Amino acid sequence: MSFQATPELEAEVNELISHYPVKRAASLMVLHAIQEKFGWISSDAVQWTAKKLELQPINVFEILTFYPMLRQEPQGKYAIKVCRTLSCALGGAYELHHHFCEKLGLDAHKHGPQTTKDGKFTVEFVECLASCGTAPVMMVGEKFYEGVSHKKADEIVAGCK
Amino acid sequence: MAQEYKLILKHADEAGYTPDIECYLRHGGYDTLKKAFAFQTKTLAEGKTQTPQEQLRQEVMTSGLRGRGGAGFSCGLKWSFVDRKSGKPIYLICNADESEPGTFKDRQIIHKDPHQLIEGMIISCFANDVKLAYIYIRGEMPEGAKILNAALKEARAKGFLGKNILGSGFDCEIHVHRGAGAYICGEETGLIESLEGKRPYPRIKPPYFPAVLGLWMCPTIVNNVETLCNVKHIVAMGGAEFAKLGTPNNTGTRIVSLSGHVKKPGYYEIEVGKATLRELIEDSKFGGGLRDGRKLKAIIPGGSSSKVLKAGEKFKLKKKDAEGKDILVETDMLDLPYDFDSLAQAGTMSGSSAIIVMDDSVDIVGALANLSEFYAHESCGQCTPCREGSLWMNKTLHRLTHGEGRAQDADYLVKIADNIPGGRTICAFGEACSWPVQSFLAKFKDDFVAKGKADEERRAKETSEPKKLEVAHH
Amino acid sequence: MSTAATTETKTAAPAIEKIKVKIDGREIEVPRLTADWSGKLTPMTMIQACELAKTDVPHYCWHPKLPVVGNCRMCLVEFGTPALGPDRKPVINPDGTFKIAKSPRPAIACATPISPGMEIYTKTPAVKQMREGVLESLLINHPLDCPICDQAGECKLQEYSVDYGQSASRFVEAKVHKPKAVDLGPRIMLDAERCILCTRCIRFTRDIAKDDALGIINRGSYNTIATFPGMPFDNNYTLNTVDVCPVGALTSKDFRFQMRAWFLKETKSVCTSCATGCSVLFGSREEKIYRYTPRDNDAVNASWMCDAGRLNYKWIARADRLKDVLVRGQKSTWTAALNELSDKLKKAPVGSVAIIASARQTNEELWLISKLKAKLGAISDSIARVGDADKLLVSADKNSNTNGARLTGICFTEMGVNLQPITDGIESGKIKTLIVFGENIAKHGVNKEKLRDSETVGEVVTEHSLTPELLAKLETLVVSDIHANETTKLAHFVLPGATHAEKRGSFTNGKGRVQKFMKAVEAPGDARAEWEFLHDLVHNVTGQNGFVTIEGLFNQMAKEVPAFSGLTWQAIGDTGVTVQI
Amino acid sequence: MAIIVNRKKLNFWERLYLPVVIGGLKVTGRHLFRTLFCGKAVTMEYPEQKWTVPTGYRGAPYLVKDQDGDTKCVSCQLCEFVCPPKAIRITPPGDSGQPADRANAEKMPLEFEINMLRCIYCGFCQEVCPEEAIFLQKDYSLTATSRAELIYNKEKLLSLGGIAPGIQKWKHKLEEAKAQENFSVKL
Repeated sequence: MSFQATPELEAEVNELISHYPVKRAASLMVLHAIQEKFGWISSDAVQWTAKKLELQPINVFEILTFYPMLRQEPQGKYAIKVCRTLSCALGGAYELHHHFCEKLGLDAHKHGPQTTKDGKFTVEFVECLASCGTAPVMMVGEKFYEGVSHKKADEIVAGCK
Repeated sequence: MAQEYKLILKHADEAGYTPDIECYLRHGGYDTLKKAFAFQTKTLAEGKTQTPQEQLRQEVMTSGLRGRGGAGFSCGLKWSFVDRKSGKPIYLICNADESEPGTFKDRQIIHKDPHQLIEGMIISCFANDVKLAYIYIRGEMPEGAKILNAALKEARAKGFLGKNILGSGFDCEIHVHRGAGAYICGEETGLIESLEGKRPYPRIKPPYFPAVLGLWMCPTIVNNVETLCNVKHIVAMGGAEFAKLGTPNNTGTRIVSLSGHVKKPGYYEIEVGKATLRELIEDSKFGGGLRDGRKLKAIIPGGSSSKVLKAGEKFKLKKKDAEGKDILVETDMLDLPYDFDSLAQAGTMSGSSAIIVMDDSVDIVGALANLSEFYAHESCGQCTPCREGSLWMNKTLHRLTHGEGRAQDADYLVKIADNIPGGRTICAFGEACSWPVQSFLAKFKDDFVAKGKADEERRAKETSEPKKLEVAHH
Repeated sequence: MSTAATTETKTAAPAIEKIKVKIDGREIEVPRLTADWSGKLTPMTMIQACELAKTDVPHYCWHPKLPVVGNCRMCLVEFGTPALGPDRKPVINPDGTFKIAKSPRPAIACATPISPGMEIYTKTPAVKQMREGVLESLLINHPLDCPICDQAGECKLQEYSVDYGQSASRFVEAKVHKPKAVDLGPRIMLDAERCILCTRCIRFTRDIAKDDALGIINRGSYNTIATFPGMPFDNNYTLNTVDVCPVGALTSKDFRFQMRAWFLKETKSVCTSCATGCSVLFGSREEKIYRYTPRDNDAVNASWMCDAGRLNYKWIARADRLKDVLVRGQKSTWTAALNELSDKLKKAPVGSVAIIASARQTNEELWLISKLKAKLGAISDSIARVGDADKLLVSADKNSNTNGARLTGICFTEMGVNLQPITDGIESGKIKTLIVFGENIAKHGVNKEKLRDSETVGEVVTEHSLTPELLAKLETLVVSDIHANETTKLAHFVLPGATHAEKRGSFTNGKGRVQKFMKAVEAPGDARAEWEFLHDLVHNVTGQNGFVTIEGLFNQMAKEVPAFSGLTWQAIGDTGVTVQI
Repeated sequence: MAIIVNRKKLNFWERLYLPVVIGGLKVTGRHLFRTLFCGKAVTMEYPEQKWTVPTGYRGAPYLVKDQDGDTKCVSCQLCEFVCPPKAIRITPPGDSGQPADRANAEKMPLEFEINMLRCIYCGFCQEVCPEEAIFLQKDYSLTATSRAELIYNKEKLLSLGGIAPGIQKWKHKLEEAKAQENFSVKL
């Protein structure tokens, strides 16, 4: 299915482009906008973006593949990101990640984002989320959770409807 | 006795303080901007005239403010390098890509007091004739980006941003640009490339110094969030007054991010150099000491890339004696004053002022393996030594932590790490990824050798070769 | 030397200041500014200064014709600059030299500009160690599959490993594996594991070919060169990326697994696919050409050539090459055929002979034909070929020596004006003998209409005006060609010629650049270089004795043709000389 | 510059030669005696009897296969390059030519010929081979009724060469790559 930009997205992208004297600069923000609407960035979306910014698709593809936050595949409704870097690791991030994987039936040793079979959750063990003082920390979508105990983790999962 | 000294976070943590503009205005917000606009051209003794902009820049120079991002470079000097004769527009970028593991100070400012940053930015823009500025915020802070966008909207509505700000005739616009999860975007030229919509590959210097050939090949200033907030306070209190805070050459205050094995992890704003590491970790006003029954093993004093300090290490610190002569005083690592210069003398750095404390429960090999995985994941892959070396170190450490180590791996790791830093790479990431390995191995070599030996002995019993383990990234 | 043949056009460029630098203790004076990849004057870099000093600085990502990125880190050198005293002036040693402050950090020679008094050290232990380190890093994830890699033998990884590398690898981990044998486009194959990510290919296609088709995807050690999925890399310059690739990551499908590079004999030559005349190297082994590669020539093609021209060599070895001298369909010998032909021509009345030469013949051959023409009072012309041009190298004129044909007087500024008179002459019976070189007039006709080039841009047949029936009216039809065709079938005399790969000679390109080319392979059978038999023919018919060597022939031509005056075969050199056209 | 080698001056007995000749005849006599009376022959009835070839003997070079029965040669042509009498002739596969019969090694010779009349059994081909695909084996008496028959082609060389187990580096590489499939780049 080819990518269809909604009028709202089109308007948002036009607004973003107006922030920069050079169109290309908007590419990262445009990709964010697309991901926000669709959850991921398809090949067609890349081509749409490139056309919009007067670029070659490879220019957009280059940055899409660079940034781990940008998704090339659909992800679960709830994207759980658990921080794994040192301070959180000292605070029990590995155990927390393990806990999530176990709870959601995923492989804790597998790398990269994993989505549950029902497509509800995507769990990813990510690098520093910059809140090391309240380790371990995690995000669900855009929501941030600090000092996550296993109990709190269970509540968070339960809260995802 | 060391005290918290709240300058930037003065109001942020007060009960009832909200990030909206009304609250900010109630606390004297944007008064400093008005003060900056009120500067008049003045004639100096030699008959030269000094524009308000030049005076503002002079104040920042006088204040001795050093960049809070990590390198600790003088902000006034950085501004003085800007090519103002090129005729090209000058850009200012606020580096809010706070990605150094252990650091979470900018998050507090952005979430709790965004207008302070915006005011600091507008003043800095005014001082440098910048008409267009960006806040590059890391992608993992979507809330921060929303708060900033809302704050910018409010500021615009109140006439602090946009055309002819407060009737001064000065136009300025600020936009928020979001990253998407790349540590390398914290490097200023990498950030510029990312903002231009390219892969964030740091640029070669020479010739691409941001002050001359920065964003879209125009002169560009890149400053950290905390640095730009400080500009506001410098203008408010005067550069000379600001310079009285802290210690000579280490002026002002710093927000220290304290994490790891302390009772009270968190952020604490102190006058630079007015507290020692011991105070920060043990004092009840700060970290409150280690968990009960635990002993200190190591401290990473300035964000994950700074060199580790081992408990009990002693350093020769240069001090002035009663007669003002330089003398060397033997100082325990915990008694190092937390400032730029003392830590530099101890062979490490205060970096982004993030202290990670590790007690004796920590497996030091595992801790380094954790860090090396971060660096292997974050290397942009532009320069050969860092691209290949960061992953190589990670693979070796992965082996060591998964029972496939060798006794020789300790030396092996140092040799790999030695191939990366020291100007062999375009940006400082090469140093950042090899310093932890070099310092951990220099200070905890025995732990690594013991681990490797144990693995060797176990395998000898099983008579098997070391397995090749795959390491991969998210 | 005389006036007509000018070398480079000398404009009064402002004199560039010279500065002194020391390279490994040897002082050398170099210009402060030099042309960068785009031709703009920029401060000279260390690597350029080292090149002038003949000091080898190994490098992967740096290429003189591409923008500088400084990512391979192979060219790291140590350096020092004159130390400045408190007065910001250089400190002078007691012996009058500058006191040098050695930089604590190394610098990449490819991007660091030189400054007066700078000292560059390329042989220190630290530099040696850095090179070893970079090479080791490049090799840890390299597949080390030299035995199957087409680049083996001309691979910079191999060369520098021998020159600067360590003998053993310390790497015991598993390598990073990336896609192999990736079909990047119709002519290019990628092996991502061999790639060292120097980005030369990306810069070439973005900045030179202006087709931003390649990029790097993923991150860190997993970085991979790629096109956007589903978008083939197929511009007309893709094969240049194979040339600039210092390793075997990008390989040419045409050359893939055909022959090992070390077997190839390299012959300096010129591409004949259009009037640009790119300088090329033929790679041949045992009378078979395996590839063309561009040869550096800043006056013509810089370091590049188009894919169409590069792959346009297979006709040389085609099976239908003419191998025998034929007289009225019967196999003959050169001596017999030339004697008979000479006798005929000697007796031919003035005005009864017409010559259609090819603007793909060499200057020397065209000049010999012009001598015949003068003696016989013949009418002559040549046939124009046109195709599409681009902005980089491809010319619309598909004849390799249009200017040669003009300068030697075979045709006029507007090529083809004499074709109608020739047709009319045959029709009326005035012209009894037609000599044709390398043009299939029976098929294409000799219309004034420009001929769309059939070999490079597809077969386009113009309207016939020289039908086989008309040609049958001729008393004598002499045809010299390379392949058998409709015209050779009608000819009374078929003289098998040689391709440019099988002889020496020179062409004058569209901009008046006279370039010589060398012989790479032997002509098949009895086929002979045209200049050789033309020389005999001219001797027999006119009595003039020229030169039996190509050098002598060229030098004689230079004396007689005003445009070439002052030139000698020797003086043209490998890159040619521009003449007034 | 000429070098003058001074010959040893022979004494009378040496100049006679007889003692040496007699010494030689003694050996002959001894062997004759042993052959006739002790049944210990120093010669053998070739070709009915065959000599036991010692290890390390350099006979004719043949191509070998690996333990999976796959061709080891990848057509790198180093042996062709190094061969002093130019006895080896390899036809590379070309892009659309024959793919290798084992995974991951993209290349295998289309044709591989050794002219056994030219071969001097020097062993350079074996030494230079990066794939351990060609070995000098024990055949020393190659006979044929025409010259053409002594130009051995790939098929013949492989059938004569047999199996030589080895590290199988291409297979190993493929296995290593497969283990990383989860993380390999997406194109």
